[in-house]
Amino acid sequence: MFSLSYFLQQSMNGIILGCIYALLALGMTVVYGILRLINFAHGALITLGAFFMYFVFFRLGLPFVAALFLVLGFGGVMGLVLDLVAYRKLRGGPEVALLITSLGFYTFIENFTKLIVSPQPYAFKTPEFLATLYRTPYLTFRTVDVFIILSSLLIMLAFHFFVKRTKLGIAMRATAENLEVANLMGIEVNRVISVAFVLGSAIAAFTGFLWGAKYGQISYDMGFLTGVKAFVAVVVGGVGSIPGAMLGGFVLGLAEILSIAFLPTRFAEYRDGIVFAILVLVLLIRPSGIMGIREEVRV
Amino acid sequence: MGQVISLLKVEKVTVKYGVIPAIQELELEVERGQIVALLGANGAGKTTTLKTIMGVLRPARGRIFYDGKDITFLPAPQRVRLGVALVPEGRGIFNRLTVRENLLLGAYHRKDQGGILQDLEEVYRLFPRLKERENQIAGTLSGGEQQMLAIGRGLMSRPRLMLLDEPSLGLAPLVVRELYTLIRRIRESGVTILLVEQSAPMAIGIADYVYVLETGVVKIAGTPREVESLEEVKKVYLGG
Amino acid sequence: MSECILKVENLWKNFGGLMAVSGYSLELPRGAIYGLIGPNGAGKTTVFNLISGVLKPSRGRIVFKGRDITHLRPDEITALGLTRTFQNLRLFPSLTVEENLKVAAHVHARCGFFSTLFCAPSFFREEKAIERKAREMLERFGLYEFRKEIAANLPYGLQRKLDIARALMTGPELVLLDEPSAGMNTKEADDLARLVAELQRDFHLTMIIVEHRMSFVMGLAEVIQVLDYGSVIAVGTPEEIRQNPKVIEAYLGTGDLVA
Amino acid sequence: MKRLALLGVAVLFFGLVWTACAAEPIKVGVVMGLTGPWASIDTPALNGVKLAAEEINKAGGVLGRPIELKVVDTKADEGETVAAVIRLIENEKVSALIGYCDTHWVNIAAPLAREYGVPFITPGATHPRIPERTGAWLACFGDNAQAAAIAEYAVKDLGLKRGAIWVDTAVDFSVAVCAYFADALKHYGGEVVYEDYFEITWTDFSSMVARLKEYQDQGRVDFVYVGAIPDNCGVIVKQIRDGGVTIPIFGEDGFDTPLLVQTGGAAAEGVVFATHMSLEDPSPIIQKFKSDYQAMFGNPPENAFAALGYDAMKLLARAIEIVGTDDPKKIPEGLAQIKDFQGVSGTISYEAGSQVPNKSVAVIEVKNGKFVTVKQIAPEYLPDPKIAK
Amino acid sequence: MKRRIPQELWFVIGGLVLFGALFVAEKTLNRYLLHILILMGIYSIATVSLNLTNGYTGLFSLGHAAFMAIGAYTSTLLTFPVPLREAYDLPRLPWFLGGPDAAWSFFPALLAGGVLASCAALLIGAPVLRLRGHYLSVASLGFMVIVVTFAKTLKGITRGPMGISAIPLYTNVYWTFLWLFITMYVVWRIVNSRFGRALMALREDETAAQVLGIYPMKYKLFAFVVGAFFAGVAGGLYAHLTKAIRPFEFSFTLTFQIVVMLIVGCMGTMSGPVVGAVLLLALRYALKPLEEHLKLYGLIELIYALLLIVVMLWKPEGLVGRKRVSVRGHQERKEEGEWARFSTPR
Repeated sequence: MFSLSYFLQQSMNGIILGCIYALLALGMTVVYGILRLINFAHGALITLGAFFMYFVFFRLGLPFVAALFLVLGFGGVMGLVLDLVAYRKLRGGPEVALLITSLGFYTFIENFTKLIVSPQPYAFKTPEFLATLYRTPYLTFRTVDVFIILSSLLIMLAFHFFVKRTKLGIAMRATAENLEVANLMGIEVNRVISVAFVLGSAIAAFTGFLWGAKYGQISYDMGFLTGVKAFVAVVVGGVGSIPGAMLGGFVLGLAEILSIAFLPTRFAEYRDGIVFAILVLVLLIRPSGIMGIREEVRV
Repeated sequence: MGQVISLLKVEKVTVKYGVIPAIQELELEVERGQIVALLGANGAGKTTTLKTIMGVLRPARGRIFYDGKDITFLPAPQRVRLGVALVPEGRGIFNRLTVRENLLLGAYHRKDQGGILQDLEEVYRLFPRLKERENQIAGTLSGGEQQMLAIGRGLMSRPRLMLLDEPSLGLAPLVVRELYTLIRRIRESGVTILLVEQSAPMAIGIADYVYVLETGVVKIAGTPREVESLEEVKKVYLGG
Repeated sequence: MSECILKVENLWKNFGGLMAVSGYSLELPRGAIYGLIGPNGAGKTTVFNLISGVLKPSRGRIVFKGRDITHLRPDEITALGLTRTFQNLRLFPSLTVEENLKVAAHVHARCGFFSTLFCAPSFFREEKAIERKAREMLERFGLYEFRKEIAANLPYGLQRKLDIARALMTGPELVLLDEPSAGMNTKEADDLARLVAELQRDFHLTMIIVEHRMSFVMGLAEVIQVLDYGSVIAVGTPEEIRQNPKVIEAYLGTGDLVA
Repeated sequence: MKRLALLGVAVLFFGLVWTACAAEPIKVGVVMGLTGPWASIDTPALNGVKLAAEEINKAGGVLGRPIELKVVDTKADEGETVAAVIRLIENEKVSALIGYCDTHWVNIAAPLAREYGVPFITPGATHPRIPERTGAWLACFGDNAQAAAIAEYAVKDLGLKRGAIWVDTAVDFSVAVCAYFADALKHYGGEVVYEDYFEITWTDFSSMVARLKEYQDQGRVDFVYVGAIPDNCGVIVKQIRDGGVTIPIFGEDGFDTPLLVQTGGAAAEGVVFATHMSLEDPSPIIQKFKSDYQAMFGNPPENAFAALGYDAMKLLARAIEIVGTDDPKKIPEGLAQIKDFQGVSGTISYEAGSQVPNKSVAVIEVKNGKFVTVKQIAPEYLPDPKIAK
Repeated sequence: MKRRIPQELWFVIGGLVLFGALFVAEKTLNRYLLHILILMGIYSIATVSLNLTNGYTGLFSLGHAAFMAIGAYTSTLLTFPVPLREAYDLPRLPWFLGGPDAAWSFFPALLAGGVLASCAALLIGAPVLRLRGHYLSVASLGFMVIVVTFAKTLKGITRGPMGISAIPLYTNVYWTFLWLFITMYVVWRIVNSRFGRALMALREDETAAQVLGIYPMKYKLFAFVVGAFFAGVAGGLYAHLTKAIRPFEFSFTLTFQIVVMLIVGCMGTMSGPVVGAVLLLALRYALKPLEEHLKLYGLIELIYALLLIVVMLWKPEGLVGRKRVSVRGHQERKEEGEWARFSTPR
């Protein structure tokens, strides 16, 4: 019944969705790894990024590349602001306070967007050069699909390189593993954390653009469920592990799409259920996630 | 000037955990180019002393001078910049990072790429086994190798004063001996060392000056010759 | 010869590849105080963790009062009458001193959920009994005036005492004391040693004490085991131990290595 | 802490005083989801209500009394909805309620109103079983009518027989309209090839599109019928076309939103959907409505729901005039007597015992980004309301 | 800290005063205010019961809405009027629940909802409660989504995502506050007995609690199950107040709202959760006219969020809190540190 092209097409759909989750998960896992903070506000950044892109690119008509860099910068600044305004002050306080604050930020940003911009969704045109439709015997896709996959891969590679090779990246991993000793090494831990926020948020804002370009509509509440699922991806992949976050993102994206594609249609309603069932299963079988480092052993 | 200022001077420092003083009115001095040993049983306050010198703990009273400069309230990263390095107890290496990355982190505050690479080579020369395991995840090293890595990492910051917290903990005697040879060599390269140890004779054998702590107070202080009569030290350790 | 209350046979434990305890054995007569000493990282606390069930041994057998407890949970072991204290003081920091003690009376409380809910007479009776017992303990340890205090606010020495008192609230026959005098000054430690001796007599306790402060353990223990690298390197009376060259070497190292 | 509590009490008290001013006019409560997924149809509907009230007041009001609207945004939240209805009835003492263009919210709000004996008129909620379940009155046709109209158009006019149906399982009206559509399609000799399901919360429809494309490439389906709410229809249409699907897309009145063309863009071209009326109709009543609306709100009516809101308000006014009182208990008698009411959205009469007017359906096609009426259909076959959940 | 006898008396007096006040309120307030009052009561039940796990036991569960959903659906299905069942395509009750022509009365239906929620807690508690810290939170969140998914997909019973409306209005101030009273009484009883002491001991230090004879799993499960029972009851009350439920209602928003109320109030205290619930709801409904007046829809949530951030920055332990309640104790961190030391060789 299912042809090869169907399978390929659905896999690509899964991978594209996975890219979006993975990009978000990237920022979340770094922050969680260091601060143990489930940063709900991260989801709000894709909303902000998408709307920002809408305004600078479509309304102000800036050139695409300039707009893109502006969005990245904007996301970074937002991340920095969140960190400086609240998270930094709460470090060392109760963890729930941190969690609730991030939830508060999410709510704030969502409703701010709703009030200032619009309670209704905005149409987000795919930029002309990304809208071309290609039909091949096996796949039907648009340039934007390729763009999403390529840019995601690029970002992931760049991020991987950053974390593996650069001084700051190594410091980031060190801070995630042992904050106190990192401090002893002369690493300004606060700065490293800020950098983590900035990078993650910039990527999230960029993801907002990808989202808009792919689906064509952006709204003030688009970030929440996506953010939560991205965090699920973080946990599934293994907390604090960057390849894990990517893997988790792809696992979720593929699980969502393929479950709809190959189960009878009436199972479509299980879409979110499946995502979270995977989460619970992974947690029960391998609490530290697929690629996580076991840290649950106690003495 | 007349009198030479010692590299490190701890003046009447008291550190408390909550209300409990861990060290009391501690006086300590480390001259340039020396190895100073800080001995004592568990809970005597040795690690607390090191952490206070490093700036991880804040003294409730007293002052700390480094190179004549008051550093009592300087945060740890800035002390690293001044040339203080702590090799923490239990090594505190980053298990998930590679050996090389661990070492590079030691030189985190330094900007001179060339110098860093040179020092890296220097550390590898000092610890050839680290060179072999350069790209291995540090968590997979043996205990002795990890200790070497921790010390190597400390050296990478090009310290003038190195604080070693129980480097021999959990290591086989043979490895410990190797380690001590290295410590001596490090001193010869011009680094001043404050060494915290349980293993008294070894430390005394290597040190230029010895302090023995008991419950946060200096019980004995003197040159190795002066404290050579192990009996007194033994008393501190094994009880009267 | 009195009966053997605890028998540990050939206990092994490794973490990853590191052997923390290798082939530890012990026969502990009822009513005795044994000391367990050794340099840092020798595996003393691990032995306690194994006996009290917090960790499961890789190999070996633990028999308490004739019953194999190797695979029991810590709470089951406690219910049988074996409990312990902790080296790094694990009080319930935000509970009051009294509550800390009452928690420990849990093992012997029998009152069910519904009789608790409906204030059955048995509930009050039991609460009264617990209260009485806690009060007795508070007075004994000189903690009575601090009973409403949050445990974390207690002076350190008293926290140590509270830890021991709390262990005694479970009504044990065998208590494992993990560095009871750590962080105390000499006088406090001496007082504590006296108190421990008294308690042992009054409550008919058997004890194993892990200590670094030699004066403390040497004064109390009849027999001392010395652990190094996870295995027993010497057993004997305090005097024998003090003279044992192996022990001295373990503690002080051999000076000739470097010189 | 105490100060904070005091502050809370003060704010609460202040808020209550604010709401509790009373006046002479006939009060009408309006509950709408002005924020949330239904905003793009509820907002025009509210504007329609406002326009009608304004007109009535300018003409001297009803029974000589002006109409005062009490508008509450219920944010697509069940708790807010319930609280709003209770507040409007209890605090504001409204004579009647007008609200929502979606069945789910009517299903929540109207039973409450019924309990208080306050009539509830919905401008645009189309589930024909609403009266049975909630006692509310519809100003619009039932879903069975619009579904049948599209089925008739597809089979009879276009000759397309094999359809796929996309159902939003989380939305009452979508489930209903799709069930009616399946029934009507069979009635006209068509065939439902398969049904696919999604939920209001989705944004990614790629897997469903791929499935549709597979069916299309195998030549097994002729068209797809999508039961989507306004927020989703543009996204869906765009993704269907982006996925290389070329077969016709049919929709229901949820498609009657500017978002369809805004989001859908070129993909929206040729989409055919059923709605309550055609705004291009040259009839004077509609043209006047359009210019009045433009004058009041600065833009032409966004969609048919504006007209429905207008009609709902006018219906209510007419009913009050008929019974001669604004007593909520009496108003339904007036509504029941309405016959041949000339509304902007068509002629409305409530047949005996029915609270769903019998109206014709406008079939609209998107051409060059404009909604163009292709046909006005009074369906000859009406699926039984009972077949829908 | 707490003395028993006066507190019991206080409870009785408090109850009497409460019901006296309720009587007056019921007679004088209009239904809108009563509605808000009842909502405050219901949310208080939810927060007080959540406090049992999140506050006293230190298990930071995010699955509370799921238990409310179970309670809401159970009691709704049991009490739904027989004549309306057909209009809503709801099944009639099977013989063992009273047969096709039966509809339960309110109280037993609420109880049944609570019991079923407890059963669910028992079922999922065993695996989920083995997890720690954030893992537990996330897993319980996953459980919540799964329950919502079932509520959506078991269409024959729940009418699926469309939800059920026209539920009979049974909830009134008396029922609500009776249940709130019962909830608080039970929690208070638990807290001041060996059960509560065991729970708090687990929160403070699980290992220490265990060597003092407390089996962690048993008591964690106990807290979870009791909490779930009252959440189920709260769900039932809620369903019979709003007269309409659907699966999405019992999802992220509700779960987080309850958690926020609890934390803003203060975890691990008797009054904290009630203060949190009452204050935040009062704020919400007090701001409503302002929002409508300014036509700035979303303003309430905006102010709400701002306040939340401010409260967390200013008093992270909650409004009525004095001491810090550690959810993830520093002890645990210490252990991880210790483990890191051992985990080296391979």
